[in-house]
This record gives sequence, C-alpha cells and structure tokens, in this order.
Amino acid sequence: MKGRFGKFGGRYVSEVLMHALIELEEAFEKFYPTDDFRQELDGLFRDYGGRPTPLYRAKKISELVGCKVYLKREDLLCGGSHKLNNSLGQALLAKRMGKTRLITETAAGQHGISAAMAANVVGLDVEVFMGVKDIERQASNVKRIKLLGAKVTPVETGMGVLKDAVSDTLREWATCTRDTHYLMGSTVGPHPFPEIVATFQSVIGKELKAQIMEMEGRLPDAVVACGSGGSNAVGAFRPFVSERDVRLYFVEGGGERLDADNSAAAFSLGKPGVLHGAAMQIMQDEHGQIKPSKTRAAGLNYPGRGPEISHLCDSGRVKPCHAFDKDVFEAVRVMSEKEGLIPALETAHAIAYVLNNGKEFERDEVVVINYSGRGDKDLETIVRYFYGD
Amino acid sequence: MKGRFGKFGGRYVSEVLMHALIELEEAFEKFYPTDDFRQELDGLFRDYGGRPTPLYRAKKISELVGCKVYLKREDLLCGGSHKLNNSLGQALLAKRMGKTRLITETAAGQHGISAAMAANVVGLDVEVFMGVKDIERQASNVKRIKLLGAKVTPVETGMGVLKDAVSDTLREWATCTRDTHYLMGSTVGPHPFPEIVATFQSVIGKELKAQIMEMEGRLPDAVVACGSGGSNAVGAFRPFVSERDVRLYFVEGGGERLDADNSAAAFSLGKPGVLHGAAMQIMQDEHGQIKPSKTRAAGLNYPGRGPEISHLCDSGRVKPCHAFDKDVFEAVRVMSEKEGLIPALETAHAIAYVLNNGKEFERDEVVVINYSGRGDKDLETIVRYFYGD
Amino acid sequence: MEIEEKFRQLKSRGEGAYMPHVYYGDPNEEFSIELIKTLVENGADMLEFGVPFSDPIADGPTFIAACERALRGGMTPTRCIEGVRKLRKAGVDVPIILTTYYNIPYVMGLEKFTKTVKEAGVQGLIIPDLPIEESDELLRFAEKSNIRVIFQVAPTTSDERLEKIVSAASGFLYVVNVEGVTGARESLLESTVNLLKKVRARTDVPLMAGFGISKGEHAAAMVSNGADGVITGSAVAKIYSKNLKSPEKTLQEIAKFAAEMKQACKERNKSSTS
Amino acid sequence: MEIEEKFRQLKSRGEGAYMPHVYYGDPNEEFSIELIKTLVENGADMLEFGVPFSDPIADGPTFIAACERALRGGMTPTRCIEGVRKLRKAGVDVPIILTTYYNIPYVMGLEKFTKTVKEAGVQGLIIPDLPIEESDELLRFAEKSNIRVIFQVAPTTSDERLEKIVSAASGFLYVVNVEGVTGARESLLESTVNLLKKVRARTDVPLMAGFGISKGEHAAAMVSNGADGVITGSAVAKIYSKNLKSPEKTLQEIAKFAAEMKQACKERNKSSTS
Ligand SMILES: Cc1ncc(COP(=O)(O)O)c(C=O)c1O
Ligand SMILES: Cc1ncc(COP(=O)(O)O)c(C=O)c1O
Repeated sequence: MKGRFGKFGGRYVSEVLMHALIELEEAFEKFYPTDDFRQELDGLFRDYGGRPTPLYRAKKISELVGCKVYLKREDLLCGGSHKLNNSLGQALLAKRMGKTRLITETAAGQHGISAAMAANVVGLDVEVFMGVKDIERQASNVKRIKLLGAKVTPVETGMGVLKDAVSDTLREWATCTRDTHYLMGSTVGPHPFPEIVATFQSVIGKELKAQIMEMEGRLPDAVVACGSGGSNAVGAFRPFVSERDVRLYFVEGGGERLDADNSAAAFSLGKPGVLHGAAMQIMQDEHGQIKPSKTRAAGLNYPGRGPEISHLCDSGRVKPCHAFDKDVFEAVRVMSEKEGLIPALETAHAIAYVLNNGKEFERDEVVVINYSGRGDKDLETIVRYFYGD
Repeated sequence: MKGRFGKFGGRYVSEVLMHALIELEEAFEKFYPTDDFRQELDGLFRDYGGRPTPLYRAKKISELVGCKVYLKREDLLCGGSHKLNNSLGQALLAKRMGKTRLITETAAGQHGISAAMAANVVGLDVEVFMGVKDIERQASNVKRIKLLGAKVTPVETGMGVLKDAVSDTLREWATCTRDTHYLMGSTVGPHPFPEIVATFQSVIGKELKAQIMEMEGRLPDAVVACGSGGSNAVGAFRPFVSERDVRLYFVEGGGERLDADNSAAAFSLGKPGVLHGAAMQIMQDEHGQIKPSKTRAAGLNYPGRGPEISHLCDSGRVKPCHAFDKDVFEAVRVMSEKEGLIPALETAHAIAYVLNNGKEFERDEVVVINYSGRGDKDLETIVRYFYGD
Repeated sequence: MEIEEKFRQLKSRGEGAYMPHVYYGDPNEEFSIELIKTLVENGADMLEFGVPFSDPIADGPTFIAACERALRGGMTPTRCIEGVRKLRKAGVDVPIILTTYYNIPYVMGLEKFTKTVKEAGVQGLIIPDLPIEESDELLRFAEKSNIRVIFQVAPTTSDERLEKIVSAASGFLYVVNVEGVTGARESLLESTVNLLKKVRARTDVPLMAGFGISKGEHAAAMVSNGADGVITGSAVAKIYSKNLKSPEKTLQEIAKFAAEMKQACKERNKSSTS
Repeated sequence: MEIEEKFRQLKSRGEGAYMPHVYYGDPNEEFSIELIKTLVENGADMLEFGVPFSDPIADGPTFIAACERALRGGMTPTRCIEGVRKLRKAGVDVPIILTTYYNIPYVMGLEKFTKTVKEAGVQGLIIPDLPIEESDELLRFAEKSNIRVIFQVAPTTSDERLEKIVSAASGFLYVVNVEGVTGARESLLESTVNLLKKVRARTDVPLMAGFGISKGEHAAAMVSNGADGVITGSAVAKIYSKNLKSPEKTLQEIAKFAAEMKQACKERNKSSTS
C-alpha cells in the first residue's frame, strides 16, 4: 500500500491537511519523474551542493577497526550535512507547485540551514520553527539561519524541542497550505513525506554504490549510518536493501545510558505508535504519551523513527544499534586526530559504533560509514566536553 | 630567473635556512612531476578534499550585477576554504622528504586547520604559530586546530598578528630544518614557497577553465579573487595569465578607509620591499619599517603581497583593487540572502567588488568570482556587525 | 443517551445542538467534573470530552497548554475513562464524545479501547489525526461496540473524499469551518456556509460546525445556515485559564457563556448569515 | 680603522677579536652611546651596530624586544647613521659593522645607503637576510663605497655554496655555530669546530664565531679552535634588559662582561675545545 512500510507509515493527520498531502503526493508523482525536474535538481546537486560527494578510504580508522573503512562524505555537501539533498529537492518541488513559501522545523539547525539555502536558491520565503531549548543549544546555527534571511520562530510548547517544533509546524501548515509547503526535514511525517525525503536522499546510496564498485570492484560488506528520523540512513541504505549480503547498521543516540529518561534509543526503548502523522517506532510511556528523547546530538533528539527505517529494523533487514554519549565524544576525538575530520555529533554515533565493534567486521571486509555531517555546529559542545569551559 | 617574478621574489633568508630551501626546491622538482606523487595528491584532492569543486552560476547575483556571475566553490573544499589544496600538497611533499613534523602559521585559522588536517592525513606532527591577537579573534578556529591534535603556539612578539607569526615560524624553522617542514600558507616567503604554493593552488584555475569552457563554451571575461599573500588568486589566475582577453581582478582588504593605519590595501598604500624572505609589495613607512595592516578579514591582514601577485599587478596584467569593510559586510548579507551562501569575510571582498562595480561588467560578460571560503569562521563577527551583541 | 436520539430530541424542539470541548483533568480532575456539570446544566447538549495527549498537533495554544497541565497533574487515558464513569454516576446524561489522538487507542489496542470507553459511557469518538483513509480498523471495532466515529469535513475536502466520508459517517459530521486549528476567531468564513450546503446535499447526518466559535453570534450564524449545532473549542478553556489558581471562581462566567451559546443555537430563525 | 687593519693588529698581538652586537636606540639613544663606549673601553675590538627593524626574523626574543623598544622610542635608520657619526665624534674608533635587515637599504636605495653609511664611519655591513645569491647588487655598491659585506657560513652550508661565499668574502666571515637564531646558549656544538676547520681550509679571511656565545669559556673555545674572534649577540642586551628603567646602572656589569670576553679571546692558547 502506498505510504506504508510494513505496519509503519500512513497518513494520520487532521482533515484540513489531507488535501495538501494529496496535492503534494500528486505533484511529486508528476514532476519528479520528468527530465526537466531531474536536470534542474541534478544541476543544483552538482553546482550548488557539490555532488557527488567523495567516498574516502579512511586508512587510520581502518587500521584501528581492523577492516577497510570508507567514509561517504556528506559533510562536504554545501551546508555541512546531507540535509541539503532533501531541501533542494523539496524546494524545487514546492516551486513547481506554485508555492511561495516554505515552513520547516529544525533541531540541530542543520535542516534549517539547508532549508534556508534551498529557499534562497529556488526563490521562496522561508520560516523555520525551532524549539526554544534547541535555539539556546544551537545558537550559532540560529545565527546562520537568520543571516540566510529566514524567519526563525521559537516554539515554546511542550519541552521546546524538535518534536514540539514539528507539531507547531504542522499546526502552522494547517492554516496556510494554499501558498506554503512544509519542507519536512527527515523521513518522517505523513505520506508522502517519508517517500519524498527518502527519494531525494537516496542520491547518497546511489553514488556510494557506484563509487565502491569502482574502488573495490564489489559491494561493501556493511553500511553504517546514524539517525533518528532516518533520512541519511535510508538515503544510504536504499540501493542496498535488496542486496542481502550487505549488512546495514542503524545507529541511534544511546544518550547517557539505556533508560527512557536518558536516551534517544527508540529501537531499544520504544514501541510502535502514531506521531506526527505516521505509525512508527516511538519512545512513549505505557499510555501512549510521547517521551522526550535525550542525547547530546541535537539531530538525533527525536523520539520517533521514520516509517521506513522502523520497518527495515522491525523486519530484521537493518540492525538497530546505538552509541553512548561518551563513546561518541571519543569517536570525535579519534576521527579528528587520525583523519583530520571533525564529525558532527550525530555522525560520530556511526563512527563510535564501528570503532567499538571491530569484532563485527573482519579483516578484509569493506565497511562504509555514511559520514552525514561536519562538526562545526557542535564545536562548542565538543570543546567544552574535552577542555571544560 | 628561478624564484623571480619580475622584480619580486627571491630568497632573502639567513644562511641557516638556505640549505632547507634548496633541499625543498630540489625535492619539489624531484617529486612533484612524478606520476606517483600526482596520483596520490589527486586522490587526496578528490576523496579527502572533495575536488573538483563546482562552478556555480549565481543567478541572483548575476541579476544584481547585470552580467553572468559564476562562483568557483572553494568553500566546498574540505575545511571550508582553498587552503587545503596547498596543505595537502606540501604535507605530501614533506612526507616524501622524510620530514616528521610540520610547522606553520595562521591568521584566520583557516590555514592552521588545513595544515592540521593534511598533517593527520599524511601522518605528520604539526605545530601552528598564531599571533596572540589572532588567537583571541579566531577563538573557534583555535579550538578546531587543537581538536585536530595540533599544537598551537601563541606568538607574542610584535603586534601578535600574522606577520609576527610568520617571523616566529621562520625563527623556529631555523632550529629544526632537519626533521621539520615549514608549511607556508600562502604564495609568500622565500623561493621555492611562492612557486610551490601557486602550483598546488593552480588546481583551482585549471578546473575553473575546463568548467567554464564546458558551461559557456568560451573563456570568461573576468576572474575576480580576493587575497593578501595571493594564493587563491594566483591559483585561480595562473591558467588565464596568458589569455590576454581575460581580465583579472585582485581585491585586497580596504579596511575602514584608505590610510595606512586603517587598511590592508598594500597595492594602494605600499611599495616594493623585502619581507619574510622575498621582495614584494609591502605596506611600510618611509624608512622601510613594516606597517601592520588592518582589515576585519583576518586572512587578508598581512602587509605584504606575494611576489607573483605583486608582479602581476605591477606589470598591469592584474588589476589591483580593494573593498572596504562596510561593503564587505553588505556583500555577506547579499550573498547569504540571495544565494543562500555565507561567504568568508575574505571572499566577501571579491563579491563586494563585483557587486559595487557592475559598470565594469557588460550584460553578456561572464565573470567568475573565486569563492575562496565559507563564513562559518566569521559568523560571530558577522552577526555582531549586523545584530550587535 | 445515544447521539441520534439527542439530535431527534433537539430537532423536535427546533433547536441546534451545543457541544463544548474540554480537556479532562485541566487543571485537575475535580474542576473538570464541576466544569462539565456546569456546562451541561447551562445548556450543553453533548460533551466533547478530551483525553489529554502529549502532542496534540491539531490543537492551538490554549488546548496545548491544557493538555500539558492535565498531564503534569497526572492525568492518563485510564483515569479519563474512569472520569466518564464518574460523570455518568454523577448524573451527567448527555452524549459524551471522547476526543483524543490516535496514538492513545493505538497503544491500548483498538478493540480494548472501544470496548472500555463504551462501557464507561461514551457514545462517540473524535480522533482528529485519523482521516477516513486510516480508519477502517477503528470503524470495525467501533461498530462492534456500537460507538460512533465522528469524521471531519473541511472546505478543502475534495468531492471524492467527501463522498467517502459521508458514506462512513455516523453520529454527526464535524464541519471544520476555518482552514486552521482550534482557537477563537472573531469572524467566520463565507466558505463555511457553502461547505455546510455542499455536505447537507449529500447526507442527512447531523452537521456540527466547529473551530473558532467563541461567540453567540458565530453560533447563531451557523445554525441559521444549515448547521445542526456548534462546537466551541478553546473558548471555555480560555475563560478558566485566566484564573488557574481558583478556576472554580470562573464557573459562573462559564455558565453564562454556555447559556449564551445554547440560546444562540435556539435562535436559528432570528439570525441570518453574518 | 678598516677591518683588515684591526685583524692585522690583533694578529700581531696574538689576540682573537671580540665584537659585541647592540641594537642602537634600545632603550634610548643616550644609553646606546654610553653602552658602546663602555664596550669599546673594556675590550671590544669591533662593534656590530644594529639598526632596529620591525621584523627581525633572524633574531631571538631578546633582540626582538630590543628592536621593538628602539622603534617605539622613535629610532630610525637615518638617526642610526647619525648615531655612527656621533660615536666617531665621541672618539669611538673601532671598526663599526652595521647590521640591519635588507628592507632598510632596499628602501633607501643601495647606492645611497652604502655611500651614506660609509660617510658616517661604517666599515662593514651584515645583512642577515641577504644570502650570497641575492647580494650581487649590494656587493657592487659596497665595493664602490669601499665597504665590506660580511657573509655568514653555517654547518648546513653546502660545499658548493661555501665556495661562492668564500670567493665573495671580505672583512671577515661570520661563522654561525648553531642551527638557530641569536640567543645565549649554555654549550657549543662539536660541529662548529669542524666548520671552522672546513672554512679555514678554503680562505684566509678572518673567521668570527657568533650565535649563542655568552661566556668567556665559549669564546676561549672558539678562538682556540681556529676562530679569529667571537661575536656576542644578545648577551649584553640581556644584562641591561634586567633594568630598563635605569640601564646605565648595569654598565659596570657590562664592562666586566666585555673585559671577560676580551680576556678569553686573548687566551687562545691556554684553552682547548670544550
Ligand atoms: C549531521 C547529521 N546527521 C544525522 C542527522 C539525523 O537526521 P536523519 O535521521 O534524518 O538522518 C542530523 C539531523 O540534524 C544531522 O544534522
Ligand atoms: C577564505 C580565505 N580567502 C582568502 C584568504 C587569503 O589568502 P590568500 O591571499 O593566500 O589567498 C584566506 C586566508 O586565510 C582565507 O581564509
């Protein structure tokens, strides 16, 4: 069924949003397959975004882990993370649909930045909803978003974090669907969002597959990605899902330790539920009230897992795992000192998992980490962690 | 004559450094032409650095200026500026020479970062000399450099700025040339540095030329680059110097206004002299004492112009020009809001010049701005300028 | 009393129905019970009984705050259902329409949920984030428990979807008369009238107009233009929110408000499209 | 007195030459004049007269600070040249070797510079950032003005370059005996002795050992192993830097230091390689 991934997905929204979702679904089906759309998007991917991003053989990390480790360098994408793939795609789609304005939400700020960039490139207004707590924690990205001419609207409802920002953006959208597109930032939300986001992000996996074939002459043994909503993971995994010999690892935020008040590990601590328009794996209490997630990585701080990654993990195709904050910071240090790359805290989850689970990877195995973003946005946090104030 | 660019260049260093420069010159001539070296460097450029960087047609800026404006996207290079081209090249060379350690100096911190990255990738120790004033002004880049495992040594001599850091690095080098390579950060210093740096940076111009030929089917009418030492400019200009129909513009830091205490416009305010091992255009008093330069862009805050760009301007091939701080900040705003790109303050000089001199460019002319870096490092400064504290 | 019976009764009296919406447990359970009694005593024909949810995406600021307060006070779906029982015991006999987001029944299990709420005394369900396309399962269990599932229609609902909704409708249809979320608005949209006419042409199911109704004149305009009644959302919560320390002090004002709304629902013939 | 004559004189007395290096104008001109007089009176055979430069890349921390102080005090190359004249007038008659960085003569113009300094009473030039390869022009004008250009040789100087340097050498050669910059060191390198021997085998030009000499024993070791004399760099500045408010109070200590150095230079036969 369209919009369903096993028992996950669907379109759980109020009546006032239905027409917008249907309109979006139709527009996506109409425009995306056209040469015209593809060419414009590919051009922006290449000339604005910097695609293809490289596949880098990380020699020092390989030595440490004891296998061949490659990094798919989404950190080199314009804006510093994989987020632009989706933002450019949706902004272009919104423009084709005749919308004049984008609204979106952001936690780490990475998606807000990419949305603002994409809006400017395509020529749309943009308003970014952001939890007051995230605004505080991600001050420098807030400045970037504003500098890019976007309006930043603080979200004070709930805990003032990402899930509340998503809720508020959905509320806002309900009042302005006629001229406004909701640029969903990850593979979450009601159909067709998860499908649209995954489609735009799957450029990662397509490139990765071609690159590793060229460099190694074969498919990788494993692909590892971090995530919460799952967009970078699904983007990297999609072309490999049908390749049963390729192991897929999804690393979520373990937080401080594995209990619901100190973690964001929804696959370990959550259960299926319905939030923000879709059925998915969610951290929640026994009554179905959503639990706030907790991790030092703002971009993983969402209690839900998008429908597609929920299904991939539920069905056993993807192995869900997690990394704890302290291992994540250690991974930042190792990557910085060994390869000269400061990863985003989100990305460092995937790195930490590989560093700490060398036994899972054999000597001549080829492991690709989807290096989803750079750590500039987290610099303060990282430095404070290592050197104090 | 080798190492000379017209009346500029040369090798004005004390006897204790001569052997190191000769050794370096020989090593460069020996290793650089080999397939082995080129392949390794090209591989790092591509897989680590993200080359080729795109050439982006900036439609909104084009409209504003009234011609076709392209941006050569060095901001997308790993580390956020063109600096890595040179650092990777020299680090590789140092490794081939059997050195175990790199020393270098940095002002904005961009070169320090790229040096630390390159050192890690190639497997060398690295120590970065940085003026105490620059350490203060570029706090976040200092953190990045340290996180990358480099030692940062504060330079308290002189004014505690770039020129003093260069001096101190030369002093340090004199004590340790046997195992240490001085990774000069721009097209300055004694021969062979200007030649080496220009060679590694000219990958910019080579790509640019091929890209514009593909996109426009012809050479550009103008190439515009900012600079102080001149590495990004020379890197972009080199393949066009012999193409007499291509106008070349070099934009230096105008600072607040055109007087020697409030500017870094060495072509307007300086004269030929000898500093840091080479004859070049320098801001100095009537007796030959070097004047500190002043501009809000740390990376342009150097009183000298490298020998090659000094000669290119002196001979009339390149037009030296400048942009004032206030126009530079305005250029940051325009680029951010129109194209979704926050440029480095250095880069914004080139943009400001083009924005403010639309009359120099005719409607169907093709103008390429070498977009040397992204503005993340300057975010605090930029935000404070626009929004106050 | 079943919903259908209530509408029959009102029709025979020539009155429109008035249904206020409250979130149970805000700011505490005792007050909610008093509040509901006051509303019913002063003219509420039905009750939209909200089960607080942590992420009420179809609600506006007033109800978001209400949910937060209720949850902070320890309110749970189980205690809400218990609350319905208490109301029935206390003699509240109007139809109770239980409103909550889909995750609550989803987590409890639809079968258990529908059965339990029916047993507690609920006649209908409003699940604002459950469109017709996703409601097959709930409809199945609701039918088993003889409980109505109330759907919304909006000005943006396509003819095709309206057809589907109308054919699944029972109890009444919730006519959303602004493109927005719950929240008191000062004026009504022309389009609502058109929407009411359009839906009326396709079904005899009662039509309740909701969203943004906070004044008697809004209600009167609705019932005069084809609505079988009106729903007030956050208007009541707005009143007691002004005095959260002693909300009971606002009950008088709320009584007046409810009476005014009910009065307006009776005046369908005196008023005209505003 | 010309440099050659000085070395002839010293040779005839069997003594090594002692040349201290001062930056003129640090911390003020008056003191520099007193300092120089003191040094000459207490044994300095020649004077390395430093013209402060803003960016003395071949100097260590002590001399960097000295240059900064002198420049802050308003010292300029012109005033330095005037200073040489003053010294000559005051009866200082040892050879004066003017040291500065190449940008100073470059900006003044080499012809004018060499002529002017010669007229003021200078016998030789040390330009630490001017290697043999870049010195054709200066050599030409210096010869015209009958002024010596002093070159450095270092342990790292290749045989090929040594050949070139030696053939251009006049006055004396400055033997740099550590791979480093000026600054007092506690011990000397074996390699220096080898370097002295190597250079001596190729030229009869006097060899002055410099860099890092701060004790009598250093000097004695140098002159005992083939040097025709020694240069002390920052050692003197280090003494008066301890009391910059009243540097004249350190003149006595400096006198003692100079005397000790000169004494060591006389003792070439009593000492051996340390
Ligand atoms: C660098 C980076 N990686 C990963 C993520 C997680 O998002 P997703 O699960 O959609 O890939 C984020 C979100 O902000 C991010 O910034
Ligand atoms: C982004 C950027 N552009 C330009 C420059 C100027 O250097 P150069 O003159 O060597 O190109 C710098 C120096 O730090 C820089 O960071």
